[in-house]
This record gives sequence, C-alpha cells and structure tokens, in this order.
Amino acid sequence: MTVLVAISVAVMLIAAIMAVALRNWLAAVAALSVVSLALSFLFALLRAPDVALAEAAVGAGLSGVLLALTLRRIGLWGGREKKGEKE
Amino acid sequence: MSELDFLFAFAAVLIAGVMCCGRDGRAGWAAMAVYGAMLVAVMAAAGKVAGGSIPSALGFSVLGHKIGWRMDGLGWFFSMLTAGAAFFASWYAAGEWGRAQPGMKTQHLLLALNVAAMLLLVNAGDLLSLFIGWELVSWAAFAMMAQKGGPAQPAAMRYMIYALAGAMAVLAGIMIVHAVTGSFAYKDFAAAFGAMSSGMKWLLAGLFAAGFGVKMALMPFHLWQAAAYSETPGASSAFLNAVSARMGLFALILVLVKVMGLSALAGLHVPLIGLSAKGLLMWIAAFTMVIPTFIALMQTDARMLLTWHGIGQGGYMLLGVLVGTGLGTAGGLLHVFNYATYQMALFLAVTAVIHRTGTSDLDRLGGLITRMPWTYVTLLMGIIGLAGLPPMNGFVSKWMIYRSLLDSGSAFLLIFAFVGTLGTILSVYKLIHNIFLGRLRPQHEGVREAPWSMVAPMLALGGIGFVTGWFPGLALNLTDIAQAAMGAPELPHGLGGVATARGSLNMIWVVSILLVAIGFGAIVFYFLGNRRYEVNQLNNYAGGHFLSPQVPYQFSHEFYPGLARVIGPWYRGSIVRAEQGIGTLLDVSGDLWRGIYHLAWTPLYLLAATVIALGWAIMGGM
Amino acid sequence: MKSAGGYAPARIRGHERNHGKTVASVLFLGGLGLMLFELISAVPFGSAPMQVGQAIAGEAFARTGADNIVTAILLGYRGLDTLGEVTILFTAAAAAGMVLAGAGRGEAQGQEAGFIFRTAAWMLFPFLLVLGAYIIIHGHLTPGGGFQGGAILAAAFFTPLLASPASPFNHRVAILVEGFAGLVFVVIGLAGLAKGAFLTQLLGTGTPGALLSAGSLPVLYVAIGLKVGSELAGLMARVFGEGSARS
Amino acid sequence: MSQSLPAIIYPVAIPLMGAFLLPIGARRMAELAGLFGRIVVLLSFSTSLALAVSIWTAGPAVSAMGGFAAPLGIVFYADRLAMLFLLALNVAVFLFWPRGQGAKGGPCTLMLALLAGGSGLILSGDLFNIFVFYEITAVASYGLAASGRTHAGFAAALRFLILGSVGSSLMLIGIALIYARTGTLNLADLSRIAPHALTGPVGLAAFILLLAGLGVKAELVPLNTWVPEVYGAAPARVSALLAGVVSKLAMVVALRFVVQVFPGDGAHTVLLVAGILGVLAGELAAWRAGSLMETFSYSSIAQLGMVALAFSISGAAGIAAGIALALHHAVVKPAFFMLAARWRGPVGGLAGAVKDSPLAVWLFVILSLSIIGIPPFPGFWAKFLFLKAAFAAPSAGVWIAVFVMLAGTVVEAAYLFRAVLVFFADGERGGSTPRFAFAQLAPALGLGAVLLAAMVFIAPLGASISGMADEASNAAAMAARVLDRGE
Amino acid sequence: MTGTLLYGGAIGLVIIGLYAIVARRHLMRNIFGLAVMESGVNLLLASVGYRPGGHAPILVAGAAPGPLVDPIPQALVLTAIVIGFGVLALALALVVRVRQAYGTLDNRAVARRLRAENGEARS
Repeated sequence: MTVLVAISVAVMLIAAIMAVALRNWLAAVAALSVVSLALSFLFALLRAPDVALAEAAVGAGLSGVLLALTLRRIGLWGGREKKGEKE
Repeated sequence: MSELDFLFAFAAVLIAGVMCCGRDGRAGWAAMAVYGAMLVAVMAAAGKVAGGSIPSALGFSVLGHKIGWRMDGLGWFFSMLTAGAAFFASWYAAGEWGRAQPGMKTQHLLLALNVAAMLLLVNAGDLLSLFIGWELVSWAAFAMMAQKGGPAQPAAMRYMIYALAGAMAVLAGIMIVHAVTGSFAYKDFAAAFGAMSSGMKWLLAGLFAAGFGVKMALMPFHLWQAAAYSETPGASSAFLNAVSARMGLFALILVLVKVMGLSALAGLHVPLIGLSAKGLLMWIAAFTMVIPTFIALMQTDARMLLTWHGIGQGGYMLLGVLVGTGLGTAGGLLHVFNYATYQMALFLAVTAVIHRTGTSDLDRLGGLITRMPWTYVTLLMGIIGLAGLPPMNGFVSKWMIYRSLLDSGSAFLLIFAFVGTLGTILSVYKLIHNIFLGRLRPQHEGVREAPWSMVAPMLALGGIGFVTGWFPGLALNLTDIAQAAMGAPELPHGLGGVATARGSLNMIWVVSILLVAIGFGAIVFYFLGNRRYEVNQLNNYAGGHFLSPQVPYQFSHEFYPGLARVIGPWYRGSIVRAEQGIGTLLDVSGDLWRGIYHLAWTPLYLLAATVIALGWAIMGGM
Repeated sequence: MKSAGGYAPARIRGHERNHGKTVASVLFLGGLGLMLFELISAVPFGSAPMQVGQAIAGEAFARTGADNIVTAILLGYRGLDTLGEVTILFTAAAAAGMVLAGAGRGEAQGQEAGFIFRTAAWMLFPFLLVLGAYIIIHGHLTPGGGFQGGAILAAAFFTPLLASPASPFNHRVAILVEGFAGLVFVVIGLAGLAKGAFLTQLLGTGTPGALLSAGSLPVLYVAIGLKVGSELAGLMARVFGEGSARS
Repeated sequence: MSQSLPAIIYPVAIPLMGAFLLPIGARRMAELAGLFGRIVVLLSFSTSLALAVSIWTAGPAVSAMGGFAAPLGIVFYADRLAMLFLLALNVAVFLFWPRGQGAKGGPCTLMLALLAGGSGLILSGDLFNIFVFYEITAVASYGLAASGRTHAGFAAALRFLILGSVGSSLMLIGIALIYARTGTLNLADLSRIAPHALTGPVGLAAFILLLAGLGVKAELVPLNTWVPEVYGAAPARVSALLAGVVSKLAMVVALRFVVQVFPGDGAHTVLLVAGILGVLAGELAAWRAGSLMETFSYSSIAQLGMVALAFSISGAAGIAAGIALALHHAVVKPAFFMLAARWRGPVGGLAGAVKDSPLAVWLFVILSLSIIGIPPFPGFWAKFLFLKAAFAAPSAGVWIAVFVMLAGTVVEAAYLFRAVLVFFADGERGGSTPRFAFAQLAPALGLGAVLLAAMVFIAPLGASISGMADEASNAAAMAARVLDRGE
Repeated sequence: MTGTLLYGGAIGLVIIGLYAIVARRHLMRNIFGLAVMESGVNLLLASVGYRPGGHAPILVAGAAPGPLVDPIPQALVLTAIVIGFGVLALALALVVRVRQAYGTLDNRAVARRLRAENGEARS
C-alpha cells in the first residue's frame, strides 16, 4: 500500500513540476492530465472510488480536452513559450 | 416655548425666508430686522438667565442618549455676540455693498446658516449636542469661505482639513468621557474628572484643547485662519472675524474652565519642567499673542493684517480667562466683546475701501483721508481699540488683563502681553498710514466717500466701542452673567470701571479728562491761532528740495525696514514647513499604496501576507 | 540608446529584476509549505475524529436505503451542497457562454480530425452513452453517479463534433435539457417541503440494494447527470468555437 | 426561543429556478429575460420579507435540510442580522438590474445566480455549504465583471478569477484543517467543540486561511488588488452591487466565524490588523486617485476596513457598530458608483458640473457628508457606535484603530471635498460636463432618499440594530437553537 | 509513513501550483497552476478522511464489509473537483477573449493595457 502511494505521489509531483516548467504547451497539458490520473489512482488507494472516478472523468478527461481546445483556440497548439519576452 | 425656542424659531424662519425669496432687494433689510429682533430677544432674556438656565423644547434621544439644548449665562453671552455681529453684518450687506455683490442670496443664506449653527453650539446642553453644534459651525463656516471660488477654495480646503482634524480630536475626547462616565452630561464629566488618572486627564485636556484650539487658531494650528478669513466676501468676513473664531474660545471655556475646572488643570504637572497644564496653555496663549501680531506687521494686504491680528487678540482673551481671578476672567470676556466691536468696524472699513478703490493692497493705497473721512474716523476708532488705548473699550479689557497678570504674579506673561501690544500699535499705525495718510494716488482722485448704508453701521460699531470705553460698567454687566455661569469669582465693578485694593480704573474720569484736553487743544488750534493758509500738498519744501508731482511721496512699501532687519531672521516659518511636511508625507504614502494596486501581478502579496499571518499564528499566537 | 554608465540595457535588467521576484516567491512558498505541513500533521494521518462520519455511516442505509453512502451524503445529508455545486457549474457555463458569444472562430479551426478517429467516433458514441447512463442510474449502488456519468455523457455528445467540426451542435436542445434538469432538481427539493424540509427524500426507501431503492435519490442523480452532460457538452462546443456561429 | 421554518429555503430556491429557466426563454425573447428576471427578484424579495417579518416576531428560524438533524445534515439558520442583509441583497439586485445593451440573457442569469448564492451564503449554517455558496457568488461576480464585454472587462475578470480561486483554495485548506481537528462541519456544533479543539495555533491558522478566502470578496487589504481594476472595467451597476452589498455578505460570514467558531482574541487581532491596513490603504490610495471611479474603489476598501475594525471588537457593541457601518456603506457607496459611472475621466475635467447637473452634485455633497460622518447624517451615528464600542474595551490595538479611523475620516473628507470644490468651480472654457439622464440617476436618488429617511428614523433604526447585534453575538444561544431541537 | 507521503504530496502540489501562479507571468501558466493547486487541495481533503484498514463506504446489500473510511470528505472532494472544473472552464473562456482582445497573455502587458483603458492616469 505504502509503496503504491509512494510511486503515484512521486509520479504526480514530477508531472506537476513538468506541467509548470515545460515550455511546450501541449506537453504541459498532457502533464496536467497525468497529474489527474495519478491523483485518481491515489484516491482509489484511499478507498474513495467515487472520487477516483470523478477525478478521472472530470480532471483527466474533460479538463484535459478543454485545455487542449483552448490552446488551439488561442493558437498556442504547436507553440512553445519563449523565454522572457511576451509572445 | 422659552426664549431659546424663540431664538431657534427666528433662525429657522430666517433660513427659510432667505431660501425662498432671497433674491429681491428688500431681503437684506428683512434679514437685518430679524437679526435685530433676535438681539432684542436675547437681551430680554438677560434677567432669566442670570440665575439658572433657560430650557429648550428642542431635544431628542438617539441610541439611548438624550440630546438637549438649554441657554446658560455663557451661552447667553455668546448668543448675544452672534446676534449682534450678524445684525451689523446684515445691516452692512443690506445696503449698496450688497447690491454690488454677485450672488448675494447665497451670502445671506450662509450667514443665516452660520448664525443658526452657532446658536446650536453655544446653547448645547451636553457634550454630544456640543459636538453636533461644533460640526455644523465648522461646515457652515467652510461653505461661507468657499463661496467666492478662485483663491478662496484652497484656503477653505486647508481650513476644512484643520477643522475636521480638530473635530475628530473632540469626538475622540467626548467618546472617552462617555466610556469613563457612561453619559454625556457636563456635570457627570465634571464629577468624574477629578478622580481620573493623570494620564487620562492629560489625554482629555490635550484632545479638547487641540480640538477647540484649531477653531481659535491657537499657535500650532493658526496657519489656516488668515487666508481663509480674508478670502471670504466682505460682510461675511467681518462676521467670521468677529465671532466665528470665538466659538473655539467658548468651547475651551466651557470644557476646560467650567467643566474640568482651572484648579484641576493647575494640579496637572508636566513631568520634567514644573509647568502645570494651565501654565502650558497660558504660554501657548502668550505665544499666540505675540508671534501672529508680528507676522501681521509684515503683511502688505489690509485684510491679511487684520486677520493675523484676530489670531493675536484670541491669545489675550484666553490668557485673561485662564488667569482665573475675577478680574482676569472679566477682562478676558470683556475683551471678547470689545474685540468683536472694533474688529468688525475695522473690517467693514477696509471693505468700504475695497468697495471704492477695488484693492486692499497697502502698497497701492494712500491719502484717502481727503476722500473718505468717515471711513477714516471709523478706522481710527477701530485701531485705537485694537491697540488698547483710551478712550476706546479695548483699553479697559487689556488693562484688566494686565492687572490680573500682575496680581497673579506671572511677570513674564505680562512682558509678553506688553510686547504683543507694542507689535499691535506698530502694525495698526502702518494700516492707517498706508491707507489714509500720505499722498493720494492719482487713480484715486475720483474716489467718493462710501455710501451711508455702509458708513452708518461702521460708525455705530465705533460708537459702541467708544461708549463702552467711556462707561465700561455697561459691558461689564454683560460679562457678569457669563462669569457667573462659568463659576468664576464675582468682580465688583461700578459704571466707570473697577476698584481694587491695589489700584482702580475709572474710565469716566479718564475719558472725560481726555475729551476736555482734546476740546481745549481744539479751541487753541481752531479759534485762537486759526491763521492758516491752505496750500496744495505738493506746494512744499522738504528735505532740501521742492516736491514734484512726478515723485510718488507715499512711503508705504517696507514700512518698518529697521525692525524687519532685526526680527527678519526669526521668520523661519518652521510651522509652515511642518505643515508642508505632513502634506508630502501624505502624498508619498498615498503613491506607495496606490502603487501596490498598479502592480502587474499581485498574488505574490497575497501569498506573502498569508505566510506572515500563518507564521504569526504559529509562533506568536500560542 | 546610450547605456547609462554601468546600467545593462533595459531588456536584460527587466529580466534580471524578475529573478528577485522568483527568489521571493520561492522563499515564501517554502515557508508556506513547511507551515501547512506542520499544521496538517498536527492531526496524525488516519486518526481524525470521525463522529459525524461514523454516525452517518451507521444510519445512512436505514434512512435513505442507498448502498453507496457517499451518494447518500451527496444527495441526502448534504443535498444542498450538490445543488450549490450544480449551480456553480451552471453559472460558470452561462458566464463562459456569455463571454464567448460572438468571439469569432479562432485561428486553427478548419482541419479535419484523423481518419481513424473520424470513423471510430461514431462507433464510440453508443458505448459512451451506455456507460454514462449506467453510471448515472447505478449512482446509489455502485461508485459513480450524476457528475461522473454526466461527464461521460458530455464526452459522448462531444466526440462526434470533434470528429467532424462542420457538423452543427444543437445548442438549443442542450440548453433546454440543462434548464429543465435543473428545474426538476429544485422542484423535487421543494416537493420535499411537504414532508418536512427542503430536499427530504420522497418515495420512501424502496427495497434497499435493489435498482429502484433509495426513493428520490436516483431521480435526483439522473437530473444531475443530464444537466452536467448537456452543460459540459455545450461548454466544450462553445470553447471549440463551433457554437459562436449561432448562439 | 426559535422556530423551525422550512420556508427558509425560498430565498435561495426561487432565484435558482429563475436562473435555470431564464436561458431557455432568453434565446427567443431577449428583452423578456430582463422582465422575467425582475419578476423573479420581486418574488424572492416578497418571500424574504415574509420570512423577515416572521423572524422579527417569533425569533431566529432553523431548518434542517432533508430532514437530517443538525450535526449530520446541513442546517439553515436565519436571525435578524441575516434577514437584514438578505433584504438588502434583494433590494440591491432589483435596483441594479442590468439595463440597456447589457440586459441580454447572460448577465440576467448571472444576477439571479448571484442572488441565490448570496442568499445561501447568509442563511447557511454549515461550513462547507458556506464555501459552496461563496463559490457561486464568486463565479457569478467573475461573470458579471466581464458582462461589460469590453476588453478591460475580460482582463479584469480573469485576474479577479485567478486571485479569487487562490483565495478559495486557501479557504478549502482551512476547512480541511478544521474538519481534521473537529470532525464536524456544522457551525453550531463547531462552536461547542471549538473551545477545546480549535484554540491553539491550528485553530488560528485555520481562521487565517478562511479569512484569506473570504477576504478576496470582503476587500481586505492584501487580497483586494482586484478592486480598482474590476470596478473600473465592470458596468457601473455591477460595481455598485459588488461593492455595496456582496462584499458585506462576505464580511458578515467572517463575523459568523469569529463569533461562533473563533471567539478567542487571536482572531480579533487578525481582523484588527486587516482593518487597520484596509483603512490606511483605502484612504491613502484614494487621496492620490485620478478618476472618481478609482477614488470610490479605494474608498470602498477603506470603508470595509472600518467594518472589519468594528467586527474586531469582541462583544455586541462591536457587532452593532459593524452592522451600522456596513448598512450605511451599502446605501451610500452604490449611489457614489452610479454618479461616478457618468462622471468618468480625471476629476479636473468636471469643473462647473453644478451648472450641468445640480441634482447630482447636491446628492454627491449629501452622500459625502454622510460618509464622512457629519452629525445629522446617519454616517455619524455609525461612527459614533464604533467609537463607543472601541472605547468600551480599550486595548493598545484599539487605540491605533481609533486613530487610524479618525485620521482616515479626515483624509476622506479632504479628497471628497476636493472633488466638490471642483464641481462648484466655474468651468473656464464653458466646457459642458456629462449630464444625467433620469434613468441613470434614479437608483442614486432612491438611495439618497433612503439615507435621508434613515436620518429621520435614526432612533428606531439604532434600537433594532443593537437588538440584532445582541442576538448575533450570543454563540451559545445560537448553538442551543440549532442543536437542541429535540427532533 | 503513508500519511507523510500523502500530506507531503498534497502540500507539494499546492506549492507547485502556487509557484506557477505567483512567479510566472503567462496567464495560461497561471491557470495551469490553479488547476494543480486545486488538485493538491482535493488530495489533502480526501486524505484527511482516510482510516487505515477501512473499507470503501459502499455497502454490499445493506451490510458494511468492515470498518468504513470517513465518507464525508469524499463527498466534499467530489463537490470541490466539479467546482474546480467549473472555474477552470470560465477561466479558459476569459483567456480566449483576452487573447483576442490584447493579442498577448503576458500579465504585465495585459495589466498596462487594462489600466490604460480604465483611464487611470498615472498621476
């Protein structure tokens, strides 16, 4: 139990850092979905199936899609965040 | 319906009347009539108020606090002053001067509002109604000052900031009293004051003295008065000068002298130097006497000179009252009455000069004695009163103040009083010389005497000054009522003046001898040696050469060069710099806070604040 | 631009000032993290007092007849939270709709989805629909419920739009379903007033454990499911840019 | 004595139903949306009034949702304080209903959602439920901030949303802490458990986190950096509503937490510091503000700082002062905003406004006199109550608070009358200042009339406010009413 | 041990999310931070209710399989997740409009343009 928790927390934190740090927008959105998935797995470990299902469906599924759609809508789909100055 | 209710009714009717039909010509005279009626009503109430106080129907209770109005001796005295000053101001404004003014209706309205507010203030029944009256007076005066627009607005704004700061100090004081005694009545405050800790006493005395001192322009808070009062239109400015500043004195007397009691103040000692609270206040009054008077000396505008003197004279009144003996208190209160008469006369005379010549700049006037003799006579009587010389009433009150200082053994204060009078004499001579004496300016050739509607009230005021100077007993009867209400010791006095063990003053003799001497001189001058040969002012030989019309022989600029060199360096204006310092501090901190709201991205401050608060909670809040 | 004395050109300086802010934020964040950790571990993991939770777990089945206690709480004990939450979703969708109305179709809009996805989308639709419906209907028995099922329904309605962006998304129906589902929820709540207080459970508890148990709870969950489904589908269509043409 | 009143849910349910139905109607008949919305608000107002009357007569009402008794289920608790602000919210929403081009479907739905959320916020007696209703109010106000559909509106709404969401997340952490320590979410239950569970640093930290969440809407100092942006960019009616009433709701909820769950002096000190900083920030920034709208944004920060100061004084007197200040501000500030909406741009450009719109200028003067606290006006009595409460329990912090409050009043008078003098100055080149159409001035005049009415009926108003405060300050009685219902 | 891991993970997420909001200037990055922070808070709230050795709060035909985990935090977290999603949706809609309006999503530029439009003179 503890081992599983440790692994998923590690995955979650690394994905979170990547979501914040990655300059490629799509990769960042993917990292966010990974955070949600790891979180959903953690909820399952915490004996909260309802919450795990909700987190998977809403967190990983819909918000991932929504973020991707927004990226496309504002034209950052393929783009990367430039260092320092505004893009 | 007691007399006080009549007074309030008159004031209300007047406001309504001016509001509805203030425009047509007769409104001025109607207002004057009402003020006259008010004055008569107040005088009639003299008998009833001598002993106790006149209750009033006006009163309500809010949030469990009863607020009421009543008229006691002190309130009666100041109500009489207000009604009298308003009477003469409206008389002056009703005539030709008023018709020449733009927007006279607003001036009448504001005068009526000011009178109503002052009646509410001076007849306040408890601390809360005192504060309500105080705020109304401040705001009515602000409206009166700001009505002319232009340069008057910054001066009025400066006044409003000072007045509101003072009002907040008074409000804090009142609420502390309520917290300690549980009620706003004067007697509860007086009873509880003795038992308070000295720290609390100092706090309350400080708050009330500062709050009321602002209106009276006591030393550190005096910067606003001169500009604010001189920018107000003529008649209203005369009213403000005569009475409005004295509201501060009324409140000081009421709270510090009558409620707290001078003995309690004398008991409070400043820790290091041996000065008591009363002593400290007296020294503030002393400085307020001297420094503004010498600032007045340097003024080049007649109205500014007079208003600076107004601040100085306030020092005399407070000093007299603070001495505490029967003579001193009577001198102080009498000075309030006398000051109102000659200051108003002076201001109306200067307004008449402005009305005719269009300017009050002392450097561009001169020789008007030939054109405006009656205004000259009023100004002469006024400055004799202001300087405190017989035969005018100013001399009586100043003599009594000097006498009481001498009797109470405070020699240094006496010296300050003399220096103050010296400064006054120098500056009033400058006033009358630069306006009336010397050579008439070419552009003022066509100037005529001010119309009778303006000269009459001026002469009436001068006459009052002269009569009460000749028979001071008349005025002293008025101040006795106020003195009794204040709880100050009784002053035995006759019609002519005061008779005390170490020297008495009988003005009847003094003035009579003076008149006889003048009469004798006049006879010698006019009838015996009357061989005079009238010649043009310039057909003369002076200082080694003939006078020529091109040279303007009017030496009014830099009137006291020698004196200016001696006391010039003292004018560092340290208080002005202190005031500007506060202003810049306000601006800089305002920009700092506004800067926070102009940052590009602010969640960092949210985070910082939360972390600091959490840190405090975990560490400190154990 | 003459670089004044030792000053670096603005752009670099502007960049370097950014570091000051980063250091400050890292410091504050470290402080916050430590403090939060210390605060939350004041109650050792797993030993939080549970009296209300224990009481509900004990009596939930008897009073509501629902096997899934979380659903019993969500719709029974804390029904108002769920109503509030649905309102938040509705308000957010309405606000997003208002914001995006007439916002133009955005840059990269036109290209078609991949071939595989285009063909598979239509096959996927029925399965998603069945899965979503199942989760909603069995909300009170098995894990899942209105929100989870609604999300899946939204995905079901949205995938065909992704597959062929040109096909119109019927906003009018979505808003109709959304409005009426919300109304059903509130009306059932108000009907409960007759039996005591708002959102009291109607229609008794049925045979506990069976499909039609737990009285009005499943009905509420169906209403939520439909509402969430239509709302999210509409929202995603609008963000996708398709809805802007006709809203 | 308290009564069980299931009808207490109507102020929340009716606007909700209206909000759900409105989009359906709005697609076809756009202008009907506004009318339908107003009818729903009137309906909700009348039920709230009926509720208020019954509560005024029969005492606070309690209603357990779903029939589940207090500690388990969610409880609605309404006393006179809650009813007062509920009625104020209803009136404000009706008065500031979007007009003109803004009255399409979107803003009306958001207004109804705001009304439902605000009502729930005030009535709910459960910690997480308050969080949910707070979120509804927040999301509705983000949407309304953007309802002006201007570029500035969208940007301001987005920045407001991010700041608000950070606050909400911190609040949720606070709720997690409280639940971890006490195991219950019902305010009444918490007030009984708090003395021995939440008095330590964890309790105080939880309060600070809760206050961080509430502070965003209640415009407390570090959290209100959104105020000038949003009030400047949003339509004037939205700004008036947000500044006038919605910020007060958040402050009253903070008061509920302080009274019921965190009665210790730690929480009071936090409110005190937030209040002092609020007054300082508000007054000084307003002193240097450019346009009128910006001045009033900062002035609303200052006024809410004063309300926080009042609530930081423990005991009924402090609460009474807080209610009086909040109520007075809720009447005066929206009127100011409506005036500022017409007088855009730097104040200097408004010289001679008294000739173009004398009614608006005199209304401005009366409102200024009241907000400064000049005796005959109700504003003075609000400050009077505050000073009475402050000096009743003087501590070092309270002295500083009083000094800052009084100094703040002087600064406030200065910048308000600086503008008044500009209005009365004679415009030099005869430039005309914007005139007021009656429809724009109507809400402001209405509020001015309410102010003058309050001036006349100050005695009964004062008595009822202090009664309200006594009832709202008695945590034990509230807990007894909610928990010991005997069902 | 699991406790420190979970709490550490949750607070770690909150810190990473806050970092993205506080220290980054791109609005999209801030919204990512927001989503991460809300996930962290949800994990914290859910892990408060865990009971070692407890079973999921789903009864099998009316009978509890054993000591149950605290069901209330789960209900709260479920609500919080959906709230988070709602706010995220509104944020993204606003981002689209801000991007179209100002052509940039950099906070400093947006703030400057915003103040200019609000007419606040930099007095």
